[in-house]
Amino acid sequence: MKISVQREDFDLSTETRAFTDPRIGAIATFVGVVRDVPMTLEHYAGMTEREILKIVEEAKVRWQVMDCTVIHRYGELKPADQIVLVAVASAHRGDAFAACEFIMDYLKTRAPFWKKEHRPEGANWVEARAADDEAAERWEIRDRPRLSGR
Amino acid sequence: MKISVQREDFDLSTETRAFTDPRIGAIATFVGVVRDVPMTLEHYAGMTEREILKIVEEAKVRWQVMDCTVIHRYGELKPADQIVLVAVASAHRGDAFAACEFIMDYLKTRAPFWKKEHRPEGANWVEARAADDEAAERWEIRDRPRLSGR
Amino acid sequence: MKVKVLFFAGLREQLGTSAEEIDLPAGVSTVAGLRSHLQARGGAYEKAFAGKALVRSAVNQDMVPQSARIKAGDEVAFFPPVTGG
Amino acid sequence: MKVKVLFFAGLREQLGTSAEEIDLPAGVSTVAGLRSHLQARGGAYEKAFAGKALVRSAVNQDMVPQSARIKAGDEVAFFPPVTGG
Repeated sequence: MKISVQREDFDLSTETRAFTDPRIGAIATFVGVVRDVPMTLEHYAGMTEREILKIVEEAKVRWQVMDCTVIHRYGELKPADQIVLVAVASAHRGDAFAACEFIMDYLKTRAPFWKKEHRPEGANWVEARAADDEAAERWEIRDRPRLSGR
Repeated sequence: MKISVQREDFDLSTETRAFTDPRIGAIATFVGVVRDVPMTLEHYAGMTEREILKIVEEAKVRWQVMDCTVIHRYGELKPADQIVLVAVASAHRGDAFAACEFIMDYLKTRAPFWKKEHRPEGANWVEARAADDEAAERWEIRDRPRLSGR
Repeated sequence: MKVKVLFFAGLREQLGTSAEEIDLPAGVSTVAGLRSHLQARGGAYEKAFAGKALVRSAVNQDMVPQSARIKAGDEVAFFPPVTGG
Repeated sequence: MKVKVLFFAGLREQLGTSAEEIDLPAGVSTVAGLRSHLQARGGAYEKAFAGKALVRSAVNQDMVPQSARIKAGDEVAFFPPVTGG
């Protein structure tokens, strides 16, 4: 398992090639990419790694995860730059896909990163999206009885 | 969009780096890997490409897919070899994940490939798994009214 | 009428052939009919086509049900349930 | 008691500071208490902590609710809702 918060770019193949457990049959990955606006990514050094570790540990409780790599960049990023990588290796594809999507959803809502967009008309901190909270919350719903009142 | 049925191995990063649409914000990928048993993958040349194309076109109707690559190998494969790659690029992660998983599920049940495992005690054709049919069928259910009797 | 018939994977091995040109007797106009025609050859063919569930078919590279019609020049394929991915 | 207080992103910019050591008056023992203490400074602090929903907090690098207790030596962080990934 590898968790890294770094300025440097990463290479997807290099990361997945590091998964060497012979029981691995499925590797699901996600890469987030900067769209049209240059940005600065600030983070809370120390807490970021802790929070990502907690999310990964939670995924390992729920699904069969044989190996996992999460890389999140910070600093100055320009359009088409890679921002984040989540790669999950498992015996079966269902576990790999679910754990990968779960980790991404929680990264979005729990890992202490903040994006500042640099547009021609000025710089602005990106506002949190309600859709991201909902994406994370659906994982709770699956495990809890619907009648619990939440 | 790229669909390839080939003997040769592939490189994940090389494939995702070919996604250059500036609107892309999310890339979900899946790589299937040979576990512990060497195998031979037979396929129905011609039909394979057609069938994969149909599956990809179906995914593009359902989700926002900005680019997509599917590579499926055939021939002799040994443990830890890559078998299949599905990579989907979209503006948002929800679309990228869903389309990628959808394509994989249908590849498993519709693309004309057959695995023959070479074990010490002899060679055997792998039998189709009911779980794979179920994985593909759940995509139907989502789009159809529950009361339709199917 | 003549059709091209293909066999794949376990079915190909059981029959010992991957492709043949078949001149069908009048009255055979569906995949199911072609199947019965092949089965009537007996031996490996009889065995291979006995279990209905285990043979899938395609006409001109499109997956079809047994009831699908076939016409002269068609490429008809028989194979076990697929196991790729 | 002394605590280390950190500010991030928009909050850091609004306050013009990223970290300070604060000696808390007796009676301040929760994150909410620390918030009120900061808010009482007026000016940028008053403004920054006015909207309850827009400030999140962590104690010793664990996300916590406003009711969380703090003790001497703690690292308390305030920041807007996160937007990484």
